[in-house]
Amino acid sequence: MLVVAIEKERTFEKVAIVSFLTILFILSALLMLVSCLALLLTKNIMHACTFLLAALLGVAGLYLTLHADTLAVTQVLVYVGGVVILMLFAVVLTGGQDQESITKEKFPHLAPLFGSKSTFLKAFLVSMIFFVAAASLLRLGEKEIVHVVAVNYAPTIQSLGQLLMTDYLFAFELVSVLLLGALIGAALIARPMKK
Amino acid sequence: MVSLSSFLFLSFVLFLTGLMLVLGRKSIIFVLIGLELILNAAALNFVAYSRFVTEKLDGHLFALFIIVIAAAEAAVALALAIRFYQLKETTHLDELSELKH
Amino acid sequence: MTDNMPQFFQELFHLETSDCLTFLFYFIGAFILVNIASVIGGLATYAERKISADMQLRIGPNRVGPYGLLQFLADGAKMLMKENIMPLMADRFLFNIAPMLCLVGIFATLAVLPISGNLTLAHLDVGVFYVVAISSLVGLGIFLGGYASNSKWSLLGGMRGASQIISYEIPVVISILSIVLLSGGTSFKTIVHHQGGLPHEWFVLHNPFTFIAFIVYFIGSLAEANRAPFDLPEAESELVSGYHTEYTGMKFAFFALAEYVEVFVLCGVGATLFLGGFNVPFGLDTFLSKTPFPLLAEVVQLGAFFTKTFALYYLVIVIRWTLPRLRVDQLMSLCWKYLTPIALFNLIGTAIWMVYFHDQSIVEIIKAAGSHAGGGH
Amino acid sequence: MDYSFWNIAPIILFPLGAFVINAFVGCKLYRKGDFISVGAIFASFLYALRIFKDVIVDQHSKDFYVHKVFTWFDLSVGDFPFKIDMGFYIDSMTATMLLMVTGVATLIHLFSTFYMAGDAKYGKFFVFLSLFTSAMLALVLSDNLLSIFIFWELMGFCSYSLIGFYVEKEAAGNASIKAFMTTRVGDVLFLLGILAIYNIVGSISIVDIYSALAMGSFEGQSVIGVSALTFIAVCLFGGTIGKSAQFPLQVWLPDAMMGPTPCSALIHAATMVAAGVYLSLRMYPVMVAGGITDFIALIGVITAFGAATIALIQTDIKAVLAFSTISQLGYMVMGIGVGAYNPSFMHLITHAVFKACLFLAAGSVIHSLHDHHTHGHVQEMPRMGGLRKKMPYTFLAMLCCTLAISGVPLFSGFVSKDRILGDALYFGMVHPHKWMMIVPVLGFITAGLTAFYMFRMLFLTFFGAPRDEEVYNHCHKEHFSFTQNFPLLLLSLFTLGVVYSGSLTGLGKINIPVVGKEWFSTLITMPKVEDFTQREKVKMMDSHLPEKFETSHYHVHEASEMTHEEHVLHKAHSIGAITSIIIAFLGIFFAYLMYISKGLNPAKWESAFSCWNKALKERYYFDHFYEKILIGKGLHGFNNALAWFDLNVYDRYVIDGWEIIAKKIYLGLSWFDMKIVDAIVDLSGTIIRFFNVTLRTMQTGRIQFYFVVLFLALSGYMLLTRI
Repeated sequence: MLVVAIEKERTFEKVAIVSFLTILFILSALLMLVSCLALLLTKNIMHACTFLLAALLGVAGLYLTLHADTLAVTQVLVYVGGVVILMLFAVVLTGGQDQESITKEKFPHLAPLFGSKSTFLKAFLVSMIFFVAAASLLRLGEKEIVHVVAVNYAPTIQSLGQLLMTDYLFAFELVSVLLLGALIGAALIARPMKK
Repeated sequence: MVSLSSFLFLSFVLFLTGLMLVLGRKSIIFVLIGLELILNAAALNFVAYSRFVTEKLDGHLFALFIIVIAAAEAAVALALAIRFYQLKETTHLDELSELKH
Repeated sequence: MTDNMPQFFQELFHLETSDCLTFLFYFIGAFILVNIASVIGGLATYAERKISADMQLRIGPNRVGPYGLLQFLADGAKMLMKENIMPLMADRFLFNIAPMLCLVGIFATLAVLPISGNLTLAHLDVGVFYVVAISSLVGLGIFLGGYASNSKWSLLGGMRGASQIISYEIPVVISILSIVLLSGGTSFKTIVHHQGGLPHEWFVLHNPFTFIAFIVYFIGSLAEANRAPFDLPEAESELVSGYHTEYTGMKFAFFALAEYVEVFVLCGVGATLFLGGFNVPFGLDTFLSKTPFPLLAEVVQLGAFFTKTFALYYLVIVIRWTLPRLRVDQLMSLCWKYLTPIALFNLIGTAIWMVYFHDQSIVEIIKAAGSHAGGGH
Repeated sequence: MDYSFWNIAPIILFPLGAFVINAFVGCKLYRKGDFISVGAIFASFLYALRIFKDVIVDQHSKDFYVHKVFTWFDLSVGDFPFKIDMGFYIDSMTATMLLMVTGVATLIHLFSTFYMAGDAKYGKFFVFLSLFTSAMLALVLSDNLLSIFIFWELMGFCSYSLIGFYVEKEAAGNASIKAFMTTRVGDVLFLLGILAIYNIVGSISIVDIYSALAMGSFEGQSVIGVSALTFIAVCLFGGTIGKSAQFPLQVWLPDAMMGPTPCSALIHAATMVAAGVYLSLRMYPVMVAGGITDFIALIGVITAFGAATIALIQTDIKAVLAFSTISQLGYMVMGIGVGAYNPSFMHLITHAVFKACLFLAAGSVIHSLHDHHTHGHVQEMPRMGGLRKKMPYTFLAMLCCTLAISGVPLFSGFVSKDRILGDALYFGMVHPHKWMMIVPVLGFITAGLTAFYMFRMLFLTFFGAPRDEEVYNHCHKEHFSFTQNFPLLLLSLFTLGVVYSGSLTGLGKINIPVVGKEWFSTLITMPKVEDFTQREKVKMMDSHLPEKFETSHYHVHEASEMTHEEHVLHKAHSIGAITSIIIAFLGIFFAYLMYISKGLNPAKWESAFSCWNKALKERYYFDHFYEKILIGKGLHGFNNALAWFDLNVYDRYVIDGWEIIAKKIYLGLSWFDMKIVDAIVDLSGTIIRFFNVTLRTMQTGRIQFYFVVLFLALSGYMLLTRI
């Protein structure tokens, strides 16, 4: 895991920062892509969860390149600390990981799309081509010839906190209520059945 | 150079894998993993645009909310999965067809 | 003005900062810190065995090296030579990754540990937040370790360990939050600056709520490190050392090392948050930094930090050999029924205290009242 | 005196209050509440006296008038004015009328306490009497035609109910209906007149009508082809004909005698019938502008002469008086016709007084004569005779009044009748049509006839030997009783001419200083229309507004040299006076001859003019004509025609025809419903079944399939919107 030093007041020369970031970008992107691919190919759920973990850490890295340090840390805290472990617990509680293979397909000819590994690869490649075509068709590229400006790395936690407390206060309160609901709901649903 | 379109590409990949998982896999946990990926793809987009286009922190905030809500959603979904397993002894999605006509 | 270790070195060697050079300095800085931490981890094992022996009126390791100091190296060597056995049906990929995750989770937090004013590797603005986040990886590692070794005991151990770590993370985070509330920022630098050198200026004695926060933090961190009263995952009697039963050799060493370094890190964070971190009493460090040898200030700060951390470490070790182990349900009820509510009220308490007493500590209030009473001006 | 609401209104409100009290609690009161009615009318008499003193004696200006108004209802919407004001209008004529009506009514109330003493429905009588008096006073006081019409109708009702007082007598019932119906014909015309006026003038207040006349807003207007003014004048005069029993509609008055005598005295002699003449007097300028004065004169003289002739052969004492009333009313109308405005009004007042006295006297005579067999009162003159000794006071009153009515000098009758005849003569001489001389000629002949039949009645009842011994003996000697004789004597006191003319002979020859100059003739003159243009109405309630009354000086050109007309007028009057005196005495002498000295034998005369006599008995076959022809043939026929039309034409074609049409419509509708609507309903059924089958298969029940569909839809949408 690369440790990147993000200075609070001082800004490195543009060159240094940019190169750091590119390195970080490449590494995290690579991590994410590989884990996505692994996810698509793996059959074992536990592996899938770990790959998910890796993918999410990759995304956290990407957030860092986008100067969203708070977001990266939250991502790690929430996903790694919470969701993935939850998934693992869920996997263990729902009888391990040997369910995958059997497909009760009524339409055999559709099976490839929904079943075997090879179709996935084909599908993945097709989608890549599709994306390139769509992007060029929709001229996604030109629209934002955005110059990469060396934005000073202002720490975001301070302003995020202020934003949360002023403009997005309502959303903040709403989310708290939502979390409470989810908390209680999940606990209630997952109670063991009284046989 | 690292530009917006590269980030868009990455989020698209994430989205696509998520979609593949959701549509292709038969186990509930896989579908949920796919779902997490899709949500992350959206959040990544937000932050990318906030960094390259608007230079304001609203994108970050939105991504923050997506992360929080995704966590809540994951919790409830997994609880449902467990209940589904308790009822049907399997996590295979095809079992979930009570709503058939 | 240097701020962290790489810049410190640059100024030391008066080098021009180029891209890969800074990268190099960071690498060197990281390498040094990791080694120091592992040495401390090792010494910790030695210390623990010595202290426990002392408490049980026995001598403890004194064969290897002077007074047994090199015992940990001997252990390490032993670990290296041990054969890496993997259970038959174990999940190879996860089996290998689990110890890695634990180790990474712990050593990643070192980057932010505020050893001294300039020698901290990185003064992250979201420092505290970062520590909590990364340390949650350990829970994941333990669970995967438990699951991957494909045996009932390790699975149970792993699940218990993971659930214990997750649930105790909450009271710890909330108590940290009250400190963050007081200091107004999540970076260690601001927290330390808000505290003074002398004990009464530390946050622990700032107000009753922070004192309770310290206690909750301490208990939580014990549970988080699977230490002493909460060492259920590797409880010898029931689970045959829990999740790392199947691990041998270097993987087991990773787990053990991770555990001891985690305790060190948690004590360090605790010291920084509550006991004033690298603050030196009577402003000695500022005085020294003005003298021709600025390095002395760093040494003094280092000294302050390490003494406080080792004090806490000593306390942890003592507790291990005094308190009996908790049952799982007691463990869980302690967390959810006692620690979390206390931590929550504590948070609200500090907030009210801040509003009502305008962030003054008790001592300041008494002083202000005193001066006020005496014809205050 | 300030003319505030509470100084004028009590005149009407006292009798009205009495009516209300008697109507509801009368029967429980002491003496059935008669004292309330009498007291009420006496109180309003005092008020009237106060007004009379102020208007006539103090103001003494010809043009003084009080006009207080309040808005009764105001429904004017936008520019369409529909506002009716009610109020009081008091000038010298009203003051005198008020005094006369209240005076006569008080005495009649007093007399009726005596006359109706034993009657079963004693209280009820006073109820209607009070109502009637309040209605009459209100009519006199009212300032616009509508309120006059309202109280006109109210009086009609009271006369109907009083005529039909003895309900048990079937003849009385018929008479009351007859009276009500005939007056109603007149009222319809009167209402038409009012509506025409309102349509043109926009208001029906007398002042407004006069000012409209002055401004000439009537010219050019025409109603149903006829010029507006003549139409209105004819209609208003129609009202008078109906009410004052003039020529075509006089049939109801003789039959009205069925009612109790005091009621006849009050209603059918003094007040109600006078109301018609009072209306014409008020509306005199309209009549003149309408140019129907000749027509009025003719109607008046024909009525007078006709009634007088019928009165000759009447045997019932009240019948004689009834016909004499019709004839005197005819005189008044003739007076209006010939332009004798002031004399006709004076004749109205004087006639009211002595006719009321005559009726009361007749009443006391009838009251004292009992018929054992029928237990009723005797009214037939042949059964009377020689009552002079038995009833000296009644005889005295009867004598004065008979002298007054027959136009003997020194009496009020002569003063007023002579002036009318003088003006009639002048009218005859001056009038372009020579044949109009018939009016004064008939007038003088009627004067003679009047004298003859009045004295015939006098001699038959009081002189000669008593023809019916039994009745005569039973009639007990009359001793002076306050309720019976005092009213009679007081009224007979007022029949003296001096009261009205201020000169002994009534011709202004010998002036009596104490009474002052000719107060009557100077005060009541024809209203000069021009004066009314600028007089505004004064709101009733806000008494702080000073009444506006100009006292324009009536410039009397004193002794300037007489113009030619005045010379002729003076000559006519002197001739008129002499001839009327001669004729009056001639009439008396004939009556004396025929009934006292028996020089002439009435039977012989009857046989001589047998056909004429028969006609007189049948009252010129008017009743016969009305019953048989007008109603029998005309109305019934019309009625039958209408019935036939309704049955055959209307029912057959309109009602039944509609039924056929309805059936046709129904058939068409049912066909439409069958063929088209049902088809549509079935169609929708099939469509739904089609969709059901195709869409059902979509629900495979597999979540991923739904995801795929969802995703494809979304991406498709995104692509479509972007391109």
